[in-house]
Amino acid sequence: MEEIRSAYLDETLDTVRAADFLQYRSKDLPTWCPGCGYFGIVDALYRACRELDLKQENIVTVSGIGCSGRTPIFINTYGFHTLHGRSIPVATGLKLAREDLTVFAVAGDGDALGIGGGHLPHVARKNINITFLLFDNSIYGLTKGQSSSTTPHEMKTSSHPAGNPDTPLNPIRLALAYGASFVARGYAGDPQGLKDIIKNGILYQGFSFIQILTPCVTFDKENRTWKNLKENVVDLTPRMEEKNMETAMRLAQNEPHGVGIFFWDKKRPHYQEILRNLNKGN
Amino acid sequence: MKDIDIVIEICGSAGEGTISAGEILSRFMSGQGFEIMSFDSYPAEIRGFGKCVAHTRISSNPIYSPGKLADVLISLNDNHAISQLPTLKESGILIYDSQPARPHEEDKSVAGRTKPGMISYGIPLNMLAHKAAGNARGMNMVALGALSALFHVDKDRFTDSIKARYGKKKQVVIDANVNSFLEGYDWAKENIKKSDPYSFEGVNLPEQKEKLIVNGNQLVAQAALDANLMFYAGYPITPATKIMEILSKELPKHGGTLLQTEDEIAAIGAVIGAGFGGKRAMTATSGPGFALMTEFTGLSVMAEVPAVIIDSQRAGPSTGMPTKTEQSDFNSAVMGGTGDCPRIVLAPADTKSCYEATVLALYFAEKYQTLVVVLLDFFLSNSIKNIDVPKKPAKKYRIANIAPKKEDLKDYKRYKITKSGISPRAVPGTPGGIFFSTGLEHNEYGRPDYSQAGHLKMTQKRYDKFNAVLVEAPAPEISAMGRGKVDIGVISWGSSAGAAREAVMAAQKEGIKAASFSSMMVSPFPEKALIKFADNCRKILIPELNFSGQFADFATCILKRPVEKLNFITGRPMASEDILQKMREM
Amino acid sequence: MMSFNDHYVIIGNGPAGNHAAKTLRKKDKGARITIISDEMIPYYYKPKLTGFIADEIAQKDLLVTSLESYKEKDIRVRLGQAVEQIDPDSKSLVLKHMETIKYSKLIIATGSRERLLPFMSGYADHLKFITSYTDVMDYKEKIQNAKEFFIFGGDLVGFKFLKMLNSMGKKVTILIYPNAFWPYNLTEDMLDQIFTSLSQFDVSIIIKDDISTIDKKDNGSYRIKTLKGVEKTVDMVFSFNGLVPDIDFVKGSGIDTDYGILVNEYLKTNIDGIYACGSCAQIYNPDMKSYSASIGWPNAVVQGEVAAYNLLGDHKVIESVGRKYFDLEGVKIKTTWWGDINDASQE
Amino acid sequence: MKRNHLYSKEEKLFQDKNKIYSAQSVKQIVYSTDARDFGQVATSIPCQEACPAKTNIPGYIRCIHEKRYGRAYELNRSANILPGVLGRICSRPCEFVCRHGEPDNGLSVAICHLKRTCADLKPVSHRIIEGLYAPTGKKVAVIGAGPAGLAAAHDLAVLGYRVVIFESMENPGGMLMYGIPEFRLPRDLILLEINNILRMGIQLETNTAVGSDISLDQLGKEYDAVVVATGCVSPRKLDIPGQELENVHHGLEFMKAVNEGLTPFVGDKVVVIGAGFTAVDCARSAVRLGAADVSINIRKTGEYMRIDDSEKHEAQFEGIKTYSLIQPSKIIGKNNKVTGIEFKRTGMEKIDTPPYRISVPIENSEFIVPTDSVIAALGQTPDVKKVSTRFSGLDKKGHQTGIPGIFAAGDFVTGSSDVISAIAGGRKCARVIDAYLIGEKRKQTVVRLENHVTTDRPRSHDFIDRVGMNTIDMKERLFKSTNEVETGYTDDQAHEESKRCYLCNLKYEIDPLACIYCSACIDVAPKDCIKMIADVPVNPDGTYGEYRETDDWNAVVSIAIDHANCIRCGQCLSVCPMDCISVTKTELIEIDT
Repeated sequence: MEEIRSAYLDETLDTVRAADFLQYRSKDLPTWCPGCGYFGIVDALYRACRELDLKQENIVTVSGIGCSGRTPIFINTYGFHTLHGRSIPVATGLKLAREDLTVFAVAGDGDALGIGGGHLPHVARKNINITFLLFDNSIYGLTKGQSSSTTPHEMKTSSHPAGNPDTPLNPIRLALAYGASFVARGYAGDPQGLKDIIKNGILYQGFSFIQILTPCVTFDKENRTWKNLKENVVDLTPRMEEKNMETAMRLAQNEPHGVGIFFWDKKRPHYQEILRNLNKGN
Repeated sequence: MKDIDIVIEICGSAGEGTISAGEILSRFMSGQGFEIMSFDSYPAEIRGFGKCVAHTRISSNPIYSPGKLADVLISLNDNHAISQLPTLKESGILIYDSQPARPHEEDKSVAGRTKPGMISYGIPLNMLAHKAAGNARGMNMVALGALSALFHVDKDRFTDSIKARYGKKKQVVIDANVNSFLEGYDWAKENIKKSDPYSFEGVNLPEQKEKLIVNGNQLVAQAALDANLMFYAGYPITPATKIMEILSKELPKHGGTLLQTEDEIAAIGAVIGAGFGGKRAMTATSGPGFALMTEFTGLSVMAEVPAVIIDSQRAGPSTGMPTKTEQSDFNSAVMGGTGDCPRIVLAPADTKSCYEATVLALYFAEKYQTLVVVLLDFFLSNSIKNIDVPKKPAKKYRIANIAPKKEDLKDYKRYKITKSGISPRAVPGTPGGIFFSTGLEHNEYGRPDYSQAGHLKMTQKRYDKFNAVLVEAPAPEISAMGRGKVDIGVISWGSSAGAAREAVMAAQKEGIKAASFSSMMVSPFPEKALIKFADNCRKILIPELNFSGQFADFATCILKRPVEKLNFITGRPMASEDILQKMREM
Repeated sequence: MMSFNDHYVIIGNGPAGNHAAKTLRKKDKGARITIISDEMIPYYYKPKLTGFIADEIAQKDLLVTSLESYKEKDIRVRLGQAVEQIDPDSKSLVLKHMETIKYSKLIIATGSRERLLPFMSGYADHLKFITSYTDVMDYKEKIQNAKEFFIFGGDLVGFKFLKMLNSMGKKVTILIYPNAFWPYNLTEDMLDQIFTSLSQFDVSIIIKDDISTIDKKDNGSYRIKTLKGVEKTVDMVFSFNGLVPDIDFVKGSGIDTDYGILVNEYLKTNIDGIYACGSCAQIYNPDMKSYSASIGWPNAVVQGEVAAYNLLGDHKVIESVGRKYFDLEGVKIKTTWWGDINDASQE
Repeated sequence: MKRNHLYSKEEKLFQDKNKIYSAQSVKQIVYSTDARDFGQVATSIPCQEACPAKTNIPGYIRCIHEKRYGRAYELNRSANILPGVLGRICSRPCEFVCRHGEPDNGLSVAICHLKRTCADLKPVSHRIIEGLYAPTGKKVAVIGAGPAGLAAAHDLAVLGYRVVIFESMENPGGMLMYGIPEFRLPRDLILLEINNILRMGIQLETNTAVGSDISLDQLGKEYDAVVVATGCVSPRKLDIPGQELENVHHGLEFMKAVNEGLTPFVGDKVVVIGAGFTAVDCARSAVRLGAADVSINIRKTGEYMRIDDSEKHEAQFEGIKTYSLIQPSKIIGKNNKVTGIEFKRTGMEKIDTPPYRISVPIENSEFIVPTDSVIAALGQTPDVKKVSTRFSGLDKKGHQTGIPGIFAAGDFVTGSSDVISAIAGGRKCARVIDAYLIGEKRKQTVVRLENHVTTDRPRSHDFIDRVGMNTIDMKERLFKSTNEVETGYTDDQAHEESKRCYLCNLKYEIDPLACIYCSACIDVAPKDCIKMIADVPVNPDGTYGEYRETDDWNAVVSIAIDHANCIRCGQCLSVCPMDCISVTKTELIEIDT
């Protein structure tokens, strides 16, 4: 008979160690609710850093307020936990002052598209060379379940018990419209796939906008749950071969749960390069 | 027939149902006719390692403060309960989980840390919860069950109130909670040998009145609706969020509109817009949000557009301690912002006066066409009290805009100088009332005017409103002074007033000649009354929940004499015990 | 002698435990000393409990020492905390609430608990005992409210209790159970003596009979039937059939136990660093070449001190303040009466 | 997800053939001989591990739960051929290690009572299944029809041998028949289960003592192999003055007499000496013979008695006293009748070799106890000489006697032990003989792994209290001394008790390759059963050591389920967002090589 073996813990442990990403974790156990999708996100982040072999001390993770704001605490890099919605400007300043650093800006949907929404267009059109991770659980977690900018229309929340009157933003379309030149969507339940996306985002010299679908296991029991995500998330990579705006926009429009890199304008220079080019002349 | 006055604290990790257990307990006790006051403290984290404490004082007599030390501590989580032990009385009772999922290292268990003299009852909370519902979620109910068994609380009535609490939820949820409660009750009856004196049996209670069990936030929302609020804009922030959540449900029913904006800046902007349109509008926030709004507050005063901001204070500065109570926004509320910026500030002293304060705020704002700030704090916002149902405000308070008369409209001066400082105000849509408002200094017509005389005149006009306000402002609460001078006068404001009042009563029992003074009206302040009171006191004591004594300094300027400060920034509400102690020392 | 990293743990907060602790502190100023007791009040006079039930004695008068005196001596008392397990290999204790405590040396002085004879197992649930303050707190109110009592067995404590009930004007029935009597197994004539001595009280006495059934009725009272067909309905049923060492938690730890915890004449168990004293110990007596247990306050006091001295390296042999030996199922018991409080009242 | 993702298990499988398979991916059944799997089974299923016969306990309890009593009986019989008997008198090593009996988990599952239940309640339509091998044409003689002999005979018959059993007594069963009192083990039951064995064409020669009636050498010539399973029959003697007196009985002989329906004299006061089952049986029998004051006297302390609590309790309940730390030094008599016995007191002492704690007499500590009879139940030793004088050095493991073709099993090899060990020994011996005669192994033990998905039981079952055994009261016990005291479970009781089994044969595993470390499982764990681990050491023998736990996020290599603490409640399964927890059913089974 064909020799099939069951999984042996010691061997799987070796496989995990071989991946060698633990060095990118901090010492402190994350305080997110058990089952939170954010665990999947940081898992991908660790692995991406490892596979690109980034030096921890050359990375800075900047965050705002909210559950996502805690991310820097759990990553073994320089971290900056700033004000609500203000992670992008801080990251921008930092990156412009220290081009040699790899800078992550992380924010939740409330942080980035709500209070901080005003910053998004500008960082996008300037094409600041930072990697922006949007932890999108479509709800306010830290203030206990109010509607956020990506909460579906008519979904009942503690701030809209009768149903959310607002139409949710489509972050991908938004980013495309703002002129972001790297626009992707990942899924917290797919650390492998997400890792590849983040890697590309880091490699790209410019503003990379990565929306990450993730559940809030504590305050969203009906919409973006693990169950729903598992059923609906689809990998669009095959349909995204040629990265042009039209396909991107169409997919962004039609595939709310599609993951992959929607748009990637590799030729576009980032802010510092533009400055340099402009200054060449005179 | 006996009295009871007991403080019960439930301590656990956020998400373990600590808070809801406290709520259920106090609702039930109130239903039984007890006076209750409860106060929760919880962390910013939703789950994980945040410490939660549900603190409830239950008494057969009137109470004005939550009480400092606990008679009973229920531990749903040893780590947190250990840090809570110091607030348990020397002879206090500990109820703990005797069969947790994981064993404790030395001195890591709350039971092990109890001081001699304390009584500890071990209940297998975790195990029983699992037994009742297959998971640990019911631990809080198991604990309540055990509590009821130990203190002779009526089992059936309690289960009824649990059912009532979860009435709208699925049957499984109700069953899970009820079963957990019963598991705890029966187990304790079966296995615990009671060795403490507390019992709710045969306590004599005042005759039953219809009671409202509310916290400050709920009352603010209720008052706003009763006082004709038509528009609300806000942004979630602890501890004010609840106000928005309630209004979001209720306001539409009253034909009003609620807008959740992307931030506080937009919120106050929208409020001013609505005010300009002649609708009663308000927003609620806390220190950080209030700071964001500061620029707009100036506009409200300057352009004389009604705006009401509820500022529920929390420990600051900056993000500070979002879930800790403090009275440290006094300065920024009364004086913050740019320029000479007179605004009305009200600070309710207890839960029930949150209602009055809100009604007055909307009334003052509309009538005096200016900014009104109501200073709540985390404690007032969240502490639950059972109060008599407040009576609805009279028409006078619901419709207060002084509209221009016919002759006014002939040559309409939106900012007409008057004795009271109030100019008749036309709302958009009023024929002939068209005017121009601006944040720039302006003349009576509202046109920009940078002349010295103009600025002086208009500034004076804005300050003149104060005199009129003071006339109809609520009078300060002053305890009976008796004949002759008293040794210690305790002057307090906001949520500290209740504790001060209890402290003074206790002091009098001890033979200390003392009296108390507190005023809801903070700006403008009833200075004459204050001075009259102070003249009758040999020493003045001013307790408040901030580090620098913001109000004490403010009062000193009025009194022009030294005062004793008593300041705490423990994040906990003022305790009468501490004030009394200080009075003894004085 | 100073040893700052030593941790002496004493299980039991009675006369033996406290005198052990006191002595240890006298001799060793530096060590950590912890007393663990499953009772919730400090060191108290057990014999006075009956008086406490009758409200002749106030709670504070029960206490032998104040909490302060522990503080002064820098002794940590863990009250209301029961030990569940001893692990001599890792020198640690596991408490009932699942906390682990490390010790460097251990003294077991847990005393005794009610003696439940196997043939009672049928109706054990319905029997009440008076062996601790906790019991008393639990029953006090019930006892004061109850009218009719049934006492089963009857020993010295039992008689104290009976007299107390009698003075409280309760109706009492006692079934004297000779084989279960304690500390003596009664002989015929002793039985008669007791009978007469009891008849001065207003109690109904049953002798030479046995319980057949006890049923709990819905109204909370109990119906008792005896073999000879006597029937009684009472509010509470108490069992006083003597005491046995309270040592269940020691079983399986590797410490030798038989009737009590087996210790040599120096009160040391078979495991170094672990000692036992008081009525939970069964002490080897070189002269008698056999083990004997002991009861009574003064015995406990002496043994507590001796155990402490020996724990610190001494070789004191105990001379118990014995009055009488008697045999209980093959175990010699040395006793001084419970009455002899005065021996200890110089506390 | 609509399309099979790069992280879906199946795909992992195809991606990389030589990668490890997750148990979850094992769709077909897997037979493993890997030491780690054997180790896992050993640590995971303590009851089965503790059983000398390696009975599949969770398996048959599950069958009982499904009310398939017949199947349950077969599962038992495949490991021990006398389920009904063992269900009454087994020494229950399994129950001492049952996970349900661990602190805070309640009481152990009543495994033995349940075993009895399958015998009691199996349907009339139940058929015994024997996987018979083709006849080998070879003959084997078995000496002794006790548990070991019967077990060996049975297995040999199954393996296709012609088997003849020689039994010196009048009835088969050995100790079962003559050592154990009828009130604990009904005779018809023994005979029934023995006949089930004999039915396979096994020839039984009773009243035939090898050594006297027929010689071992002769058997050696006539048969291809011989099994010596004569057990332990020669009583261990008191070796003290006065033992020859009348009314000094030896435990086994005493029981034999009682079991043959005789009434040996015990008198009013009886002193039993010994600390084992036999001692208790003697004492309880003495009570039934009308003794008023019966005492069991032991050298060590109570906790060293080799009996379980229920026995202890029954004895106490029947009024039997226990005196410890004494040893008899002299039996005193008047005109050849016992009048009393002299004891020495003893003390406990430590030695460095097993049993580590021994009792030693204390000099001049003698004292005298008056008594009418003395029963010395000190156990027995094998009587090697009686069978043959040529035995040279027993090889206990290999069951070799030193004489080619002659093997040995049971107490004869191990010395007086318990029935289940004897049966296990007999079966092992049969395998050895088979290999010896055929020249190769025909069977091998492997671990059977099968994907299982569910937990098979709700959490609420963990809180059911152990169902007590029904017994008859004192009057009935004394009314007819052979009345069986324990009356067995009813159908409902059995069903209720069967719910309590944790089903430790189900293995729960987290696949760290798919896990995102979100700790949802740890959050719902009822015990300290799911751990953040840095490493798992592998022992020299290939099994796993204890997990090395860590609280450092950057040291956590995996979140892993601790099989030794897992009570199989399935909470983790229901919350895992990544579906990376698998359930695998693990069984020890015998397959043909």
